Formats: sequence, C-alpha cells, structure tokens
Amino acid sequence: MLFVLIVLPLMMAGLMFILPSKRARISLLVLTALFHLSCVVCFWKIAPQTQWHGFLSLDVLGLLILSIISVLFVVVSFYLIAYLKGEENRSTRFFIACLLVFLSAMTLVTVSRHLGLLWIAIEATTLFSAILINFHRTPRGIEATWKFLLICSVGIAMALLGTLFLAVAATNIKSLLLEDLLSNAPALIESWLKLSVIFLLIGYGTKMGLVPMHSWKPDTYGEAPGPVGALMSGALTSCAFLAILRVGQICHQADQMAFFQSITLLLGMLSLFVASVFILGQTDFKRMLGYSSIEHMGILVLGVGLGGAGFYGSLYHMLNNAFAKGLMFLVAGNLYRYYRNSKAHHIQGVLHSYPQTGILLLVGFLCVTGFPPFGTFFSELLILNAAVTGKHYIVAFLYVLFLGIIFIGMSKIVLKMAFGEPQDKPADDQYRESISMVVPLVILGLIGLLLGIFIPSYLSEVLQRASGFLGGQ
Amino acid sequence: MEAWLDMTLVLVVLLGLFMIGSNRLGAIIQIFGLQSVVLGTIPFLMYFSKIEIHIVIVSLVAMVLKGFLMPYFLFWAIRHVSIRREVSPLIGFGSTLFLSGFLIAGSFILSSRLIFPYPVMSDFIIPASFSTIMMGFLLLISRAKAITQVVGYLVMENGIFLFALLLLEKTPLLVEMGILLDVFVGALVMGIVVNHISDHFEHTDTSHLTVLRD
Amino acid sequence: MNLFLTSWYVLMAASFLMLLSARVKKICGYLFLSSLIFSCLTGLVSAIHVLCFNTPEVFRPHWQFPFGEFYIGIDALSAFFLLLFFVLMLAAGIYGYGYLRDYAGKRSLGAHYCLYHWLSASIMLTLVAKNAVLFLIGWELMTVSAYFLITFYDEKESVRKAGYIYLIATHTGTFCLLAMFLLMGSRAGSMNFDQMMAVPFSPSLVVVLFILALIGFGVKAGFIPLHIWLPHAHPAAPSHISALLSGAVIKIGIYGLIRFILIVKHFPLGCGILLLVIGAVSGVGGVLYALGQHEIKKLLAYHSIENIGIITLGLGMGMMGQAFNQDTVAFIGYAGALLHVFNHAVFKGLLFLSAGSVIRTTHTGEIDHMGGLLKMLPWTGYLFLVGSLSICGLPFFNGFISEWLVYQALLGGVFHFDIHGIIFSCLGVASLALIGGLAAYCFAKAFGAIFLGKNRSKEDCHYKESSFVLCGPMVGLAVICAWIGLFPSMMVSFSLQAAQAIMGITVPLGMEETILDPLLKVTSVLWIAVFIFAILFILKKSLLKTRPVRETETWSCGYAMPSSRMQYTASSFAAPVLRIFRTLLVFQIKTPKPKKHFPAETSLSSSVLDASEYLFFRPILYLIKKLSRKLNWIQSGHTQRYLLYIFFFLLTLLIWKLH
Amino acid sequence: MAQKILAIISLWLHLTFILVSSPFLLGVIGKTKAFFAGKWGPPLFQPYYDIAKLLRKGCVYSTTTTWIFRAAPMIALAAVLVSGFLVPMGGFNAPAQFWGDVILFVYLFALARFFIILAALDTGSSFEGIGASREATFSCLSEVALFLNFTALALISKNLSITGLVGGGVSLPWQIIGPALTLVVISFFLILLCENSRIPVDDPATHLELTMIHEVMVLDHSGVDLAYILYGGAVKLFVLGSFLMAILIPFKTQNIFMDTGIFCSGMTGLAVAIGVIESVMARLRLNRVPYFLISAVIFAVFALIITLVRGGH
Repeated sequence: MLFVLIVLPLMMAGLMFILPSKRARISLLVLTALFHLSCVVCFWKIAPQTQWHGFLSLDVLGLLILSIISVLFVVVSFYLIAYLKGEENRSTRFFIACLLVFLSAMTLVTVSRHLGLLWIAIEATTLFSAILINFHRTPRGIEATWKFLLICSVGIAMALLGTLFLAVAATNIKSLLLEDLLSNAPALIESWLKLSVIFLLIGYGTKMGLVPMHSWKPDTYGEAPGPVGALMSGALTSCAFLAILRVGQICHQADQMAFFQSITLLLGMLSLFVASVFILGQTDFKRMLGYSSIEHMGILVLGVGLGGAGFYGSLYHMLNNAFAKGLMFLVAGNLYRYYRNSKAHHIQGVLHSYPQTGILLLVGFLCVTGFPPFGTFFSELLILNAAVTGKHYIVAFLYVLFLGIIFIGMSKIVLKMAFGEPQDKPADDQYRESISMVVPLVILGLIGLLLGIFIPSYLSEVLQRASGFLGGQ
Repeated sequence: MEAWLDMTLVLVVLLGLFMIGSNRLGAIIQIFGLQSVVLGTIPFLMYFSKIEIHIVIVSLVAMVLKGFLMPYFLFWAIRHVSIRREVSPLIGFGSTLFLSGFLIAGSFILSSRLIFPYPVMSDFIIPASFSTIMMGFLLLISRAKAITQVVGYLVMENGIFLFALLLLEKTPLLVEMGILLDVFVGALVMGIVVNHISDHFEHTDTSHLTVLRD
Repeated sequence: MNLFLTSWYVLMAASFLMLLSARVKKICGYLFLSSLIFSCLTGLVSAIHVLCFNTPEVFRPHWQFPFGEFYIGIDALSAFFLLLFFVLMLAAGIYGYGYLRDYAGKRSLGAHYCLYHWLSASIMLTLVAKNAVLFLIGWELMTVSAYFLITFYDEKESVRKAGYIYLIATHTGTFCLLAMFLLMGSRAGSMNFDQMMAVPFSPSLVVVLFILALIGFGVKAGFIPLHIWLPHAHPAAPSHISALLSGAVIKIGIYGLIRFILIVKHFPLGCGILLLVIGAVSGVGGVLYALGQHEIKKLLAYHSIENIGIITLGLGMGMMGQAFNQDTVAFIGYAGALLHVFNHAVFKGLLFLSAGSVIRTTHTGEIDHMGGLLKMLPWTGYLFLVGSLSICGLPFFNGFISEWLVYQALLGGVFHFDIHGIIFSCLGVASLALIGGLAAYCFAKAFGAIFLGKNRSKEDCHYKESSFVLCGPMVGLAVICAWIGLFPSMMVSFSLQAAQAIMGITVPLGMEETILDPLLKVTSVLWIAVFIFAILFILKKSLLKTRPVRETETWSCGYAMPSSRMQYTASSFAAPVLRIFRTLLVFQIKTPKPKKHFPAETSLSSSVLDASEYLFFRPILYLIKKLSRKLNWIQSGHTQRYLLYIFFFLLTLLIWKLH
Repeated sequence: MAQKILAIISLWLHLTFILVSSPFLLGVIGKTKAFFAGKWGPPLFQPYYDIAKLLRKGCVYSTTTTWIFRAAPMIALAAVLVSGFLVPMGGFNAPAQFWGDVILFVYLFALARFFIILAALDTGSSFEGIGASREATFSCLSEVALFLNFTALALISKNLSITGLVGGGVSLPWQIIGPALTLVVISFFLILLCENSRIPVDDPATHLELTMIHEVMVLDHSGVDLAYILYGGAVKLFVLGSFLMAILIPFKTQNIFMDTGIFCSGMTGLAVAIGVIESVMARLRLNRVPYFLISAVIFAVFALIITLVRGGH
C-alpha cells in the first residue's frame, strides 16, 4: 500500500507528458490528490503493512505528517484549478508533473524507516520544489531558485555527512534502520553520535529554515507562486521537521536528549530573534510570510528543546502552522492574481475590493499570530507553558518578547493591506473572486479553527503517542 | 597496496588544491572530472582483497557519473557564456590557497581526535575526505561564478563520497545508488539554473545576484 | 444560569443569521434590535437574580480543549459587571442602530452588527469564565472584535492607525497575562480559577504575578503610562462603539485585575500602595491630558483614564485595607471602586452617545468649531449636561455617590492605618480632590464650548435634533444617573455584594447600614436644596411678574463689532491650568513669527502631547526599528555569505559541544 | 415626631440666622476699608440695601443665553445655603451632621461654582470666559488645599463630620498640636480669601474687566439674578468664616446666647481682618495667584506632617 502511494504519483507524473489537454492534466492531478487523501484516511483506521524489508513503514509521527501533506495537497490541487486558469501563457505540463513527483518524495519522507532513504527523499523534495519555485519565470525567480538550491544542497550535504557519521556510530548495530537504531540505541558510540547529531541538525535545519541556515527562505517564499509556497511552508518544512524529530528519537533512546535539546533551544531562539528583526519593517507580504515561517519553525524546535509538554505543543503547533501558513500563502496567491505584486504599498483596501479574500487574509493573520480560538494560540500557549514549568524564565521572556515584536511587524503590513481606501478599482472583471479560489482557503481556515476548539480524541491520542517518541507523556 | 592508496588520497587532495588555485572555468571542471575518476579507483584499492560486485557497481557508476557525465554537462552549461575565467573571486587565490592549507591541517587535527571504531585501511582516508569537503566549501564561499560554486558543491560531495567509502560494505546498494542519483540530478538542476541565469542576466556572476535582500 | 446561556446563544445565533442576511438590510436591522433587546433583558434578569439572592451559579459541561476546560459560572462579582455591561450594551446597541442608519447604503452593516454581537458575547464569556484559558479566549476575541468595530471608518488614515495601536497594545498586554496565568497554573496544577484559589503563592511570586497583572490588565484598562491606545481608539470608533469601549471594554481590564486579586488574596502592603499610586497618577494625568484636548471624543477618552484612576484608587484602598486587616476600609474601598465602575459605564456611555449626536449633526469633533448648540440640540445638550455633572461627581448624580465611597475609604485609611498607610491615603485624598476640581474644570470647558455661547463655525448653521432612537437610550442612561444619585441604596448594596465576593467574607452585621446611613442623609440634604431652589424660583417668578424683562445682545464691554469668533475658546479656557502643570505635560504653544512690519494674518495653536507616547513608547519603537535596520546586513543577498553563516555555526557547535 | 418637628425648627432657625447675618460681614469689611482709607464709607447695612434694591429691579437677558444662565444663580445660592446646614454656628448646632459631611460640603461649593462658570460661558462674552477660566483654575487648587485641611483636622479629631471635626474635636489638641492647628487655620484663611474673591487673589472693587475674576463672570447678570449672586457670595463668606471660627473657638459655654455672641464677635473680627488685609495689601499678579494657593496646600501638608509626627499615633 505504501509503495503504491509513492509510485502512483510518479506514474501520474509520467502520464502528464502524454496527456494532451490541460483540463485532463488538472483533473488527473486532483484525482491523484484525492486518492492519496483517501489512502491516508484509511491509514488512520488500519495501519499499513511494513514493506521492503522494513524500509517503508508508517508510525504515528509519519502518519501525522503524511496527513498534513495529503490534506494540503488536496486543497492546493483544488486551488490550482482556478489558479492555473489565470496562467494561460505557462506550460502546465512540467509544473504538474513536478508537483506530483514532489508529492511522491514527501510521502517517501514520511514512510521511510531507513535514514539513508530518508535523506534521499528529502534531497528529492529539494530538487523538485526548486523547479516549482520559478513558475513565473522571472529573473527574481531564478535568483530565488538558485539560492534555494545552492544553500539547501549544501545543507543537505551536511545531513548526508551526518548520516554517515551516524552509520559510524552505529558500527556495532550494523544497520541504519530506525527500528534497529532505536532498540539498540545504547550501543551507539557517543562521540560519533554527537558529531552526527550536529551535522544532521544543521543539515535538516537548513531544509526547515532555521537560523542561521534560513537565508534562502524569504527569497524563495517571496518568489514562489502562492500554492507552491503553501506546500513548501506547510508540508515541506514539516517533512524536514520529521527528520529532526527522528534524530531526536534516536537521541532520546541513546540518552543524549539534553545534548540534542540544548542545540534545538539555541536554534529556536535564534530563529525567533532573526524573524522578529526582519518582520519589523518588512514591506513585502510574501517575504514577510517567509520570515513568519522561520519564526514558526523556531517555535517548533523551541518546543522540542524545552521538552515536557513542549513536545506535544510542538507537534500540535506543526499541525496548526501547516494549515495557517497554507491559508496565508493561498491568500498571497489570490492577491498576486489581483494585483500582480506582493509589495504591501501596492495593495490597499483588499477588504473593500475583494471582501472574501480580505476576510480570509485577516482570518489567516489571526491564525498565524496566535489569536484564540485558532489552534495556534493553544500550541503557542503550550510551549510557553513548557518554558514556564521548566523554569526557563529567560527563554519564556524572550519568546514572548519576540512574539510581540513579530506581531507588531506583521500586523502593520497585513492590516495596511486589508483596510483602507482601495487605490484603484480593478480594471477588468477578469480577476473577480471566484468560488474555486475562495473555497479551498475557507477549508484551511476552518481546519485551523477546528484544531483550536475541538481536538478529536484520536488525534489527541496520536499526538500523545508521537510526543512519547521523544520522551513526552 | 596501502602505499598506493595513500598516494591516491594525496592526489585527491592535491587536485582539490589545483581547483582552488585555478582561475579558468574549463580547467576547474576538468580537474574535477579527474578527481572524480581518481576517487572512483579508491574502492578497488581499499577493498582489494575482498572485492565484491556491489563495490564494483558503486565505483563504476560514480566514475561515469561524476568523472564524465557531469563535466560534460557542466561544459554544456557554460558553453555560451563568454566569460571563461573566475576574474574577481571574493577571496583572492593566494588567500584561499593559504586558507586551504589551514583547513587541511585542521582536518588532520579533527580526525585525530575522532577515534574510528574499527581499523581502516589507511589513516589518510578520513583527513583526506574532510579536507576535500572543506575545500569544496571554500570554493563555494570564495568564488563568484555560479559554475564554480556548482563545482564546489560537487567537490564537497566527492569528499563525502570518500568518507562513505569507509562504510561501503554496510550500506545497501539501493541507498548508495539513490545518493548518487540525487547528487547527479542536483547537479543537473543546478546546471539548468546556471543556464537560465546566463540567459536572463547575461552573466553567471552570483555576486550580482543580490536583488533579493532586506 | 439558563437565562444567561439563553441570552448568549441568542446573541451568537443572531450574529450568524445577520451575516447571512446582510444583503436584506431591513431584516438585518430588526434582527439586530430584537436579539439585542431580548438577550440584554434576559441577561439582566440573570445578573440581578444572582445579586439579589447571592446565589453563585456554575455551568460545567466537561468540554475539554487543549489545556483548558469550558467552565463558566456567575458569582456576585461577575454578576455586577454583567449588570453594567447589559445596561450599556442595550443603550449603545439601540443608539448604534439609529446612528448608522445613514450608512445603510454605503457599508455592509450586517458585518458591523454581527461584530457587535460577537463583542458582546466575548465580553460575556470573559466575565463568566472560570478557567484561565477560557478567560483568555474571551479576552482575545473581545480584543479582535473590538478592533474591527473601531476600524469601521477604515478609509481614514487616523482610524487605521488608531486600530493598529489598539491591537498592538492590547495584544502585547495579553502576553503578560499568558505568562501570569501560566505561572499561576503551574503552581496550582490546573488552569481553573477554583484550584488557583486553593493554593498559596509565595510572596515573591505574588509580586511578580501582580506586576504582570498590572501590565496585562492595565493596558486594557488604560493605566498611565500604558494607556496610549485609548486616546487614539475612542475618537476613531463610531460613537456607540466608543461608549462600549470606554464603558465596558476597559472595565474588563478592571474586572480581570479584581478577579486576579480575588484569586491570589494575600498581597504584601506594597502592592496596594502601588495600585493606589497608579490610581493617583492615572487619575490626575488623565484629567490633565483631557484638559489639553480640543477633540471631544479624545477628551472623553482621557476622562476614561481619569475615572479608571479613581476606580484604581478604590481598589488600592481595598488591597491596603486587607493588608492592614481593616475589613471595613477594604469593603468600602472595593465597593466604591465597583460602584464607580458601574457609574462610569453609565455616565461615560451617556457622554459618548451625546457627543456622537453632536458629531453626527455637526460633522466635526473639534470643540473649538462648535458653540451654542444647546438651542439647536436641546435634548442632546441637557443629556450631556447630566453626564457632565455625573462625571464631575457633583451632588444629585451617581458620580457623587461612588466618589463619596472612595473618599470614605481613603479617609478611613487615614484613621485606621499605620503611618505609611496614612501618608498614602492622604496622597489619595489630595489627588482625588485635584481630580474632582480638574474634572469640573474640564467639563465646564467642554459643555461651555460645545453647547453654550454662540456657534463658532464660519457659515450659518441650523442643526436638527437627533431622532428618538438616538435620544431614547441616552435618556435611559441619564435616568439611571439620577436614580443612583438620589436613591443610592440598591446599587450600593449590590456593589457591597460584589465586594463581599472579592474579600471572600460576608459583610459584618450592620456595616451596610453604617455605609448607607450617611448617604441617605446626604440625599435628604439634597432634597432640602431642591426645596430651597424651588422657593428661590418662585420668589424670582413672583418678583419678575411685575418687572420688565428685556432681551438684548451680550454686553461686550463697549466693543462695537462683536463676533462669535471672539468668544473664549476651549483651548484658551484650559490654558491657565495647563500652564501651571506644564512641567508634567508636554504643553506646546506655537505661534509663527510675524512677517513684515504689519503682519496681516497670524495664528496661535496649543497642543498637549502625550508624554508616555511621545517620550517613551515611540522612542522605544524607534530604537527597535533602528536596531532591526542595523541588522539588515544579515540578509545581504550574497549566497556566499549565507554559506559562511552555516560554516561558522557548524564550527561554533563543534567547538562548543565536542571540545 | 416631636424630634422631627424640632429638627425642622432648628433647620429654619439656622437658615434664618445665615440669611440674616451673612451680608453684615460684607458691610463690616467695607467699613474697615473705608476707615483705613480715611473715609466714612457706606453704612454697615449697605449690602442689605443693595440686595433689596436689586430684588426690586427687572432683568435684562442676553439673547445668547439659555436656561442655564437663569438657573445658575438660584442653584448657586441654594447650594451654598445648604452647605451652611453642615456647619455649627456658635450656639446653633449644625442641623445636619453625619459621617463624611465634609465631602458634601466641598461638593456643594463645587456645584455652585460649576453653574456660575457655565452661566458665564453661556453669555458667549470673551471677558466672562476669561473670568470663568481663572475661577476654575484657582478653585482646583483651593479644593485640594481644603481637602488636605479636612484630612489634617480629621486626623486630629478622629472624626469625619464637620461638627465633630471642629467643634469638640479640636478643643483638647490645641494644647498638644497647636502648631498644626495654626497652620490649618492659616491655610484655611488663605482658601477663604481665594474662594470669596478677596484681595490678594481678586479685587472685588476693580473696574478693569481684564483683571477681574469673579466680578467679570457675573457681568451680564442683573436684577434678581444679581441679587442672588451677591447674596450667595455673602453666604459663602459667612459659611467658610463660621467654619474657621469653629476651629478657632474650640469651646462651648453651653449657653446658646453666650456661644452665639462669641461667635458673632469672632465673625466680625474675621471681617475686620479681611478688611485690614484688603487695605494694606495689593492684589497679586495673576500668574502669582497659583503660588498663593500652592502655599495654602503646603501649609496643609505641613499641618498633616506635624499631626502625624506629634499626633496620637
């Protein structure tokens, strides 16, 4: 089953080059996404079998992230129906094929149990998302792609080195399968393990966009089309976070959690700091979203670094962030469609010109900045609680301070866009708000809201069990 | 056999130094190809006594991919770029050579502090791999031309490959091949992007690619 | 409880229905009015029920959400605040319906009404929450919905700025509350208020918590120097929203503080003193800044700060009384503060609504462009006068009763505390006296400049009095003002009930009488005054019956060509006292240098800048921004440099962790 | 029932006493000033004549004015008269005395002042605006001083009703904390001068509107209204004066007539003192007046400190 889930999108991607009409390609994309989602829903009921000598298997952590990927992908593919209609002059063939390969690679990340395979999958996501970024074919887009590719590749190379170091550390285990590593963790050689943890954290941290390996993020998110941004900031970063959690899992079993947590804490604080510095005074909406993503990635690793309830908070925050960011990027996609720009000073009075998008922009903003009753509020609260109960008062103070500054910067730009007299009336009716460009966003907003007011017991149980992997209760 | 192995490893490091010292793009790519080929021979030298089909495949694929396909491809990428020289590197040639000397010394110190859990064929392997990684990194940091940076990344990968050779017996073939494939596709995509850069900007000087900033 | 829940459900249901029916304006409006009236009345009944029978009620459906629980209950304290909220919400809502009728074509009022209901529902939720997380949810929902209500006229730059400042200030305050509740929760092991009440907190922790609470709740309540959003937000919002903001939203800050006091209970003396000092500073500062304003709603906004100061003085006396184990003083202090909370909601609501009527007819908020409106808008004018008399604490109206109680508490402190307590009580007395005098000054200025004299605007203007929908709610509020002023016993006993809930003990027997007795005597003296007034009136009437009564121009001391522009303006009226306090205020008078030998035209303008905004918050924000600009080199655009960061970080980690 | 009737009778007695005797003080002041100026001056009962004359005159109202202008004099007079009920006057005990009546006392004055100011603004005259603004400014400061004095007295006498505050309450402490009480008296006297618009704060006899305070505010009042205002001024002086007397004469002989006699002579003395001050002092410059009042505040604070240090604590 897992194998099918990986290979089917690949096959569909191949099919894209054969299919003649654009409409057929898009409907195939949507069908594949729906199939993927239905498979994932089934996995919640019936756990899939382990395949390929234990190389492929799905645990709760993987399931959680796979679900994020799947839901986001379905929403984005629905969104693309309308989005691609507006992009007449671009070839969709290659774009959709890459999207499908991207999906396949991300699925592989969540189900791979071998660390080498995990690395391969993550590198594959990098390569194919790089192709997706430059959809609009602008010089800026090329620059962003180049930076993304180079920095992430170097980062991923570090992760490869880290994986090799881990293999050295696991000399006595003679395997890089997660099951073997976890069950024999005490046999890992400590010095090599530490070395490998440092390299892995830097490597996958680059992919996640943690400071100081974050530098590609604002550029890339600033230039990527909205739907691609949604996938990258929602799904791709979660994949990278999964890789880091796997490292954490090993550290937990090998009794090196303190070592691991001290580094993630540092990374988290640095990320929050830099995000707050750059969100303040930002003039570009999408770049700001990039920094906001850095902020949230920082919060995720901060939660891991704090431990205790922080693990749960972190995983929960990952869910919230994925959908909130997805929503924001899709809004950015809409705005790009209407204004052909993402500079805040070109956009004013969205609420009056495009009321539905405007409301969604505000909802997304509230969701991202952690207003109740959106889930983000609770997860940020949980992480703050982890800091307070763990007596990390300075961390708690800085966390709150940075969140405050980020809020100041972010509200300035978002509110300026949402309110005010529209600068000029939209020239033609070509870009009216269509239902298909609003409904996917509404769905994401509703998910964000639901995650706050009501967590189903099975989801909470999965979160509990997943945080148990790292030593949380 | 170990003497040969040591000689080859020294050759790898020396080729890296050549790359850093060279200012012509074509030469750099050629030297990279040479280094990859030399690297491809190392598994044979290392596992001389117990050679397996698994090892042969890996080294042959690596040799072909990195030694021939990639240089060919990189040449394609720079074909219609008029500039063939690394004119104004961010850090001068002299200083980078000097730095790489330090880095080589550093990698020897680092590897002396890391005790490898089981005996290896040559105690040069780890330092050589570290220094190659470092030199790749140095190329990435100090050079302005996009193509040199791609080469730098590949040199880094070469260093990692060298380290991976130590574990060649234990890693499954699938994983090895996957890694090689990824690296290859990576270089391919980078090459395409370099091509795009030269199309759009009429240069491949990445120090000018600074529109996206705060 | 069922009544309360019904009222809440009706609000929520109506809000969604209104969103759906936003296109059909008439239905939307009627839906708004009917749901408003219904839920206010049911809510009022439920609140009064709790206050009359002193029977706390809880509702706990065991609905868990991350970290918290849906657990609500009405005790006397909540009921007291609910009471004032429902009164104000009803008045402001009906008024708002009339106020916005002009906008029916231009804007979607459905959204506005819906947000109004959301604001109401969130305030209700905040007031009854018995779980910290639930409280915070209500709190933040209130912040957000109030934000959207404030930015109703979002085409104006000033309105957007006001909304932005409001949102930032209150959200930043919320972070302090988060930290505070988490600290309390981690000690108590639960986020329920009940459990928090059961655990003792160490004195040093109490101080930390208290400071966090002061900042967190103080931002909302508008303590100086955290008040900066208030003077921006109130003028920006439509008037009925200003009334609600000033009457209810900032009171939720006070409610939160009281709830916090109730939970923690044992405070060191210093906390009470700190609160008293904050009250004195906010009171005096608020009224002084109010004197310096020329915009009517901004003036009223600063008066809200002043009244928050008076309330805080009462609370401070309550806390000090508890610290000195003087229950009587504490009771009177808390009761005075609570009663003033109620009174302020009523009279400030009245003032904002009547100011709204003025703005709606004259299309300006500048006091110095008005004048002589009493003849054209008699209802509005007299209602504004009632509000002014109440807010100045003059006899016959409700402000007097609550200020009386606060004075009682302060003077009680003078009798019963030790020397430190006495010194601070005296400070409180002096500042309250100053506040009273300055408030009267300020409202003489406001009422005089707006309603009396002649109109100062250049063109001839004839305004029409507002309709019944606008005047009705104001009359209602004015009647409450007078009712409490003349028959205070019911509200005083309600506020004593609530004070009882704060202290956690019952009122000692006979104390209610000792507090009420002087108040009743006061009212009898006031009746005598009315009687004497009547005699004087009759005397005058009878004397003038046979004498000539003429009407002519105001005597202008012989000047030949008096014009209405020559009247004393509000700014010049306020100038003398501002000069006295100019060291405390940023009082600027600007005159351009005269040009040429016979300057034809010159001007003079005076302004009072908010010191905490211009000398504290703006510089800090500027510094942070400058710092962040200084750090922009991090993102320089050079890939090589980015890679170098990674390298250095790797090196740092290696050195830090492995060697 | 009998008690109630008694209470009503005492109320009327008190009212009559105030009404009858208050303009007399103005007469005494005038006479004293005339004496110092070496003139015979107007008769002692001149204020009575003035008021009676004004009551018989018709009124002129400005077209700008509203109901407030006409009601203000009555409200002011009523409020000031009622405030007199709270103060004991020699043999006459205060008909209304209860815990905290000092607060009402101050607020009644404030009410009167508020309406007079509004009436001044109602005319739309710039001169009256000037006067109103000044009056409001000074009264803010004097109110603070007044309250601080009350606090000091309350601290001394442990009581909060005016009768308790000044009557028996201060009799004993004069021996212990005389200095504090002296300061209170001085401060109170300064307030009295200010509140009643006497020199050195205000010159009731000036003829230049720009320099006036209280007089300029009532420029437009005429006839009955002016009479009420004049009467109100006289009553205010009388009530404040009797308060001061109650501090200065801290004993009672238990003989109503004796007490009243002492009180009356004290009041006359006070009027003479005011007259003397008016004759020998010049009016302060307007921008110095706040310092005058601040000194009253400082005296009160000083009195408080002394009480705290020396007092029963």
